[in-house]
Amino acid sequence: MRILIIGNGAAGNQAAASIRKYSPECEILMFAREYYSEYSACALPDALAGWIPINKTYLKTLADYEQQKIKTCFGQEVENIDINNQCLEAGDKKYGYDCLIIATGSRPIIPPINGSLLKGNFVLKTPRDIELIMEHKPGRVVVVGAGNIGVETAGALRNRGCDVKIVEMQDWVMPLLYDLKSANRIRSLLEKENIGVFTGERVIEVQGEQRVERLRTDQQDLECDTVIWAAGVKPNVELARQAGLKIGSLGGIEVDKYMRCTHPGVFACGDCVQSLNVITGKPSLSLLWSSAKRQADLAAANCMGQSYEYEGNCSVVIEEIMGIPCIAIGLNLQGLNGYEVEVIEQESQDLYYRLLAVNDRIAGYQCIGSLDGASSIFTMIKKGTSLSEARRVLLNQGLISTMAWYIDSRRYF
Amino acid sequence: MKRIAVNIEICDGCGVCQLVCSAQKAGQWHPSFSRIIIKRDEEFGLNVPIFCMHCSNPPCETFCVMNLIYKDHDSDLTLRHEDRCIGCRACEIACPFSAAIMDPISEAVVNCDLCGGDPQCVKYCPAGALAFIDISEAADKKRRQTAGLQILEASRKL
Amino acid sequence: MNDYPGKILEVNLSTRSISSRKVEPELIKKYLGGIGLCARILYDEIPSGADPLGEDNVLVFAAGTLVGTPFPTASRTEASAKSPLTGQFGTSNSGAFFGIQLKTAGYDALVIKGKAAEPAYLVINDDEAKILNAGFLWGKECWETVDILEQKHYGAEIALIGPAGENLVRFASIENGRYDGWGRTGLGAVMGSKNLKAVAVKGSRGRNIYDTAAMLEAVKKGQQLIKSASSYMAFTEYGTLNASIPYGKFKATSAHNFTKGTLPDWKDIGGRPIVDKYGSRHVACQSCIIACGHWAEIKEGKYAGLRIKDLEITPVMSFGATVGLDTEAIIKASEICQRYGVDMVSAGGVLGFAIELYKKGILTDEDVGFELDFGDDEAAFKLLHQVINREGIGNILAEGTKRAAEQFEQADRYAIHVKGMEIPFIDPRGRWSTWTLGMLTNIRGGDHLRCRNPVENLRYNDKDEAYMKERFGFKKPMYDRLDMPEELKSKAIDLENDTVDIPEMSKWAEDLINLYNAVGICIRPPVMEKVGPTIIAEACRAFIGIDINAADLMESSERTWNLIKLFNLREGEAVDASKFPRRFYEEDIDGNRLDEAKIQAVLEKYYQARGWDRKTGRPEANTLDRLKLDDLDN
Amino acid sequence: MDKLIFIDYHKCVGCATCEMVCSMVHEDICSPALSRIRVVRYPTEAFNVPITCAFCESPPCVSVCPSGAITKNADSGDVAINPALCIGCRQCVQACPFGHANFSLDRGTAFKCDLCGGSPQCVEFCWTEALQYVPLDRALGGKRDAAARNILKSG
Repeated sequence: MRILIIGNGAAGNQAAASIRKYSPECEILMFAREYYSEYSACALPDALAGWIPINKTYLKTLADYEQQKIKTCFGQEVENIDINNQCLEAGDKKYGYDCLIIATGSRPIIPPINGSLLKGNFVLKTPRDIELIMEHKPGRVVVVGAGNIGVETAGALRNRGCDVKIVEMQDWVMPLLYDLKSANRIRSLLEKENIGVFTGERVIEVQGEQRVERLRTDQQDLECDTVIWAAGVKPNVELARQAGLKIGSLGGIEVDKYMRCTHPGVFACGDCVQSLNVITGKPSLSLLWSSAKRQADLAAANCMGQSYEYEGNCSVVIEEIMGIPCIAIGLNLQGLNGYEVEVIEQESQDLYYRLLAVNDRIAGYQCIGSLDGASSIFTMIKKGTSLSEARRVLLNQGLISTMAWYIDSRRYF
Repeated sequence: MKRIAVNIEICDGCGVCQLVCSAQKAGQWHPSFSRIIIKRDEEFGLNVPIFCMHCSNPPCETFCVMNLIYKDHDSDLTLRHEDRCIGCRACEIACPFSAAIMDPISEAVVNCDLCGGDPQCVKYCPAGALAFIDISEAADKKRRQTAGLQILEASRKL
Repeated sequence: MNDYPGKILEVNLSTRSISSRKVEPELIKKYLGGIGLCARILYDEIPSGADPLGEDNVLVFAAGTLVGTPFPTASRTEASAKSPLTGQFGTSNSGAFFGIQLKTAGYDALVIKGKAAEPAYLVINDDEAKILNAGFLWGKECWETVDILEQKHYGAEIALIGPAGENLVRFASIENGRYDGWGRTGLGAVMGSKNLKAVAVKGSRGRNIYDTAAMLEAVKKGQQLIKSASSYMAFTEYGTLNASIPYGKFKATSAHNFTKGTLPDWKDIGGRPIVDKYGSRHVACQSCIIACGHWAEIKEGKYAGLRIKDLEITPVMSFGATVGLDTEAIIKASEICQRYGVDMVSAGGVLGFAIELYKKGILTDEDVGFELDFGDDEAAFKLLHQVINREGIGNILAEGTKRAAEQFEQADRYAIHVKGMEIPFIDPRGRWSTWTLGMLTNIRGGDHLRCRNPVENLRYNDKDEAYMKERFGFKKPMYDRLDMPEELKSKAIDLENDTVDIPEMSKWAEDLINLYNAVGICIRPPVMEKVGPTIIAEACRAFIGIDINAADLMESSERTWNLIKLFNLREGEAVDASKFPRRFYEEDIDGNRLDEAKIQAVLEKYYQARGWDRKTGRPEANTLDRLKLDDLDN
Repeated sequence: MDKLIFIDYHKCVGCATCEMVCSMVHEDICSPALSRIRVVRYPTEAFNVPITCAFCESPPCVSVCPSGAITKNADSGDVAINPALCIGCRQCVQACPFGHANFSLDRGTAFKCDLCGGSPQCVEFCWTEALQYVPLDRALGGKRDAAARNILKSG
């Protein structure tokens, strides 16, 4: 059996490792545009901050691929997939396959505005980006986008001693993860760290002669020498589209619950697909490391003959700002738009949490100040536990004694 | 395959296991350094020691952004390359039992490794609530000593 | 995918070394498993002339081929060693759950060699095997030992010896858990001589099935066959006790050490009423669909509170007829035998022998120290305990009737044994049949379990056909259904005259039972009647995936039988050893005695059927050739 | 559930044919440890207790399962394990009050009775009628009959 994997990210590598669990022998070929071995995108902010050396962000060496018996075709762009004849073309060669796993990932969005190509514009996607940023010697930085990457990048550069500002188009920081109240807590934490936070401002252009000098928003001009774009990412679906595979409404490759594309023998996983949300059951883009790995596991299992269904994605994002842990799990009010949401919240000096429930089912959780009980809540959200079921267990001595993992969540119910 | 089993009826929550574990693993006598955690439910006066279940398909492995959690082929334990940990704590949240804990000294997240086959918490548990036994044996015992026995006793009364 | 055959675990107690080796598939094809494996291992590994109670003796436990499957009654494990009682091939077969644990731990056989320096016991847990100190168990009775070991080694099945085995009583048994055992030929003494108190086995794996659908089919077929047997209902209800009624009627029981034919109250003590009175539940061995075991409870009287799994014909007759005890005392006697680990048949035989000696004045009050009489339970138990502990006269009786008889003048004629092993409850003077000839030709001595006409009809005791033939007594459909090669069937059974040729049927029956003992199924009559080599071959093919047919199986079984015969000859079996005690030729029961010359004629024909030389007792060269037994070192 | 595996403990003789058949049907292997139905033997009581899934109304295994791998189908009443979701934490094994939920070390997933898709083979091969796959009212009816006969006998 011959399996081709396009992409060398979390999904591609996890798929390869997972296939090895089923079959130590089958042939695995991995194609990637870049010449890197696998790295951890999530560790990049830590490297940018200087907490860990850049080389620690690499998860594998080329020897590791060999040891796992994965043939690598790195630095080679796949030009075309011929799904009808089960083969792909790369570098003037054709490669036939029994199964194809597309894990092409995503790329950061840089809006087509004036000045976005000037020297001093950066993204944070690969270890190389860190080197480029550090070579540029940033002093005054504006981070565009206050998503989790934006916030982490801002914190990392602040740690390097830079003067950092964040510009966010929406009305509060991390708008896809937190609601206003919890976001405000995070905002004040950022501000305590001397990071300027400007929300509800749209970037109009980047100004400068040779290099970035200023960033103009619809409200003000921000003097800076560096702009880091963290305004979201976009699935890489061009190859799939060209091959005739269906692309979904959100711009990701459409897959069924077995991670199969719209053509037999072709699977896709990771940032490039759109998958169902575990809570709403609606299509969504889950651009998370854990989702990519889970999807890759299933794609691998299913291409090895299992029929394992994907349960759906569920977001969980943890940040530590000024030493304070912040966590958002599942959906926030914006994500639950259209549903009647029950909110359970509590606020104190050091702690704020809110639990969102829809139709009795726990759907979202945000907490600033502590991670206690978060894992129980995360488990319940993924599992689809209802508030009443959680209470039933917590109120029954016999049940709770064998289901100790509920105990940490007691305070929420 | 041997694992730690808890008899919840017996555990009185004294925390000796935590002290022993922290001393063994972190060189400090402090419950918060322990890889075994006692969850206390005050409502019912329950004390439930929790530790890594060494799941076969561990969610922490999926969540680890550094791919440093692995299943050891021989022992079937869930182990870590602790030196590579960046302390993001994703595994802590992924673990339903929150059995992964942040070691405050190395700043790496760690889990129980059964002390290489001789778990010290079991050795020093004063109440005898912890046992290190074969998992299939534990299941057999339970079948015999709870379910089956109840039926047997009911039938005796007939 | 198949992982059959499994491994042989070899434990040397002298060197404390434990090793395992894969069984060669060829060996399984040739000898199947169970007794076949035992025979080959014993033949190869016991040096000629070895002392049965010495370091050189080898004790083998081998689970049958089909053990570990749901094939009906596939539960049985053969245990073999050179017998301290007969000096020849000692072997015994037991069911319950030991075999399945051994099989699921990955072993087809367990071989125990050498002698431990101190009391030891063996623990096997899948791949892990350990020799542990048994000092704390030595001297303890079996039930207590089982309790302790079950606590220590949860879920394990335990083969163990009681004080009788420790004291090297020559008819000590190996107990299989609390209530079952490898009773005959004194294997318990072999274990005792090795200082091995117990073997605890626990397996957690299983055996892959070569063809699951075919296996399920074979299991279903096997179940239906057994259920359709004419004796099935009677057996699920009353177990082996069914035999007590006809044999009582034929005056063919061992009453008062074979002096009476039957006791006046045999109907009350020996019959099926005992089940109605004391039996409360049925208990089955692994995969059994008969469940002949009965759980007995005595609610009042001297032995009130006694609860035991038993009520089998062997102890009932052994103690009820030979010693003349009443029902409750029989149950008590079974308990003593189980707790202290002695063979019930031999124990009953030895007690009966001693009581008769006492009554004849050969044993005196001085020898014994108390009065003995048939039917006196307290005296009998006192004596039994003396035997177990080798105290006083018990020390002589613990050697078995044959050896004990040598110690007293004129005692020989009261010692009821064949080749040194005490005869069970059937008196051939009362009923001569394939079954009773089997006691003579048996490779382990005076025993009824290695030969029995698969279609024996207990309604008839036709003396006109005596010696060479017995009554068939069934209609043609039974004849047609009988799973036997046509040629042999017409040779062995004469439908016109309604007779069975005893020597021919003997050979077939011995081979058939030997096959059961090799594949690990039970010899209860409903199985014997219906489960022939054809269905067994079907099950073997589905389970193991080897190409084997009914004829191959029977040949393999015959090969084992011949190999055991060769073993016995090597260990000095006399040519004329196949003879009944003198009493059977010289004393009448109900006007019957045996005619030695006629029996010799039957034996002559049996030897012909076997392809053995009557003069030397040896299998003839062409027999060995045909059976491919030419690879033995000799 | 319209039908259930009804167990008459007094009829069970402990032959464990059901265990063997179950592991054979589901795993192509004869191993009591891999059987869904298990027989607990009390040899000193001559009492045998076959234990299989009770298909509880609110199953503890479903509550305890942290990955949502065990679900109860509200319509059919079936309680099933989805191996794709099972993380192999063995919480269900600990939570099941009957010790029914079982765990395969080889596969690393839990497993339980699936009624063989509607024709349970343990029942098929049980010769004592200790196991019966019957509608609830029939099982209870049989029990009532037996009780009535007892009263009749003693009366």
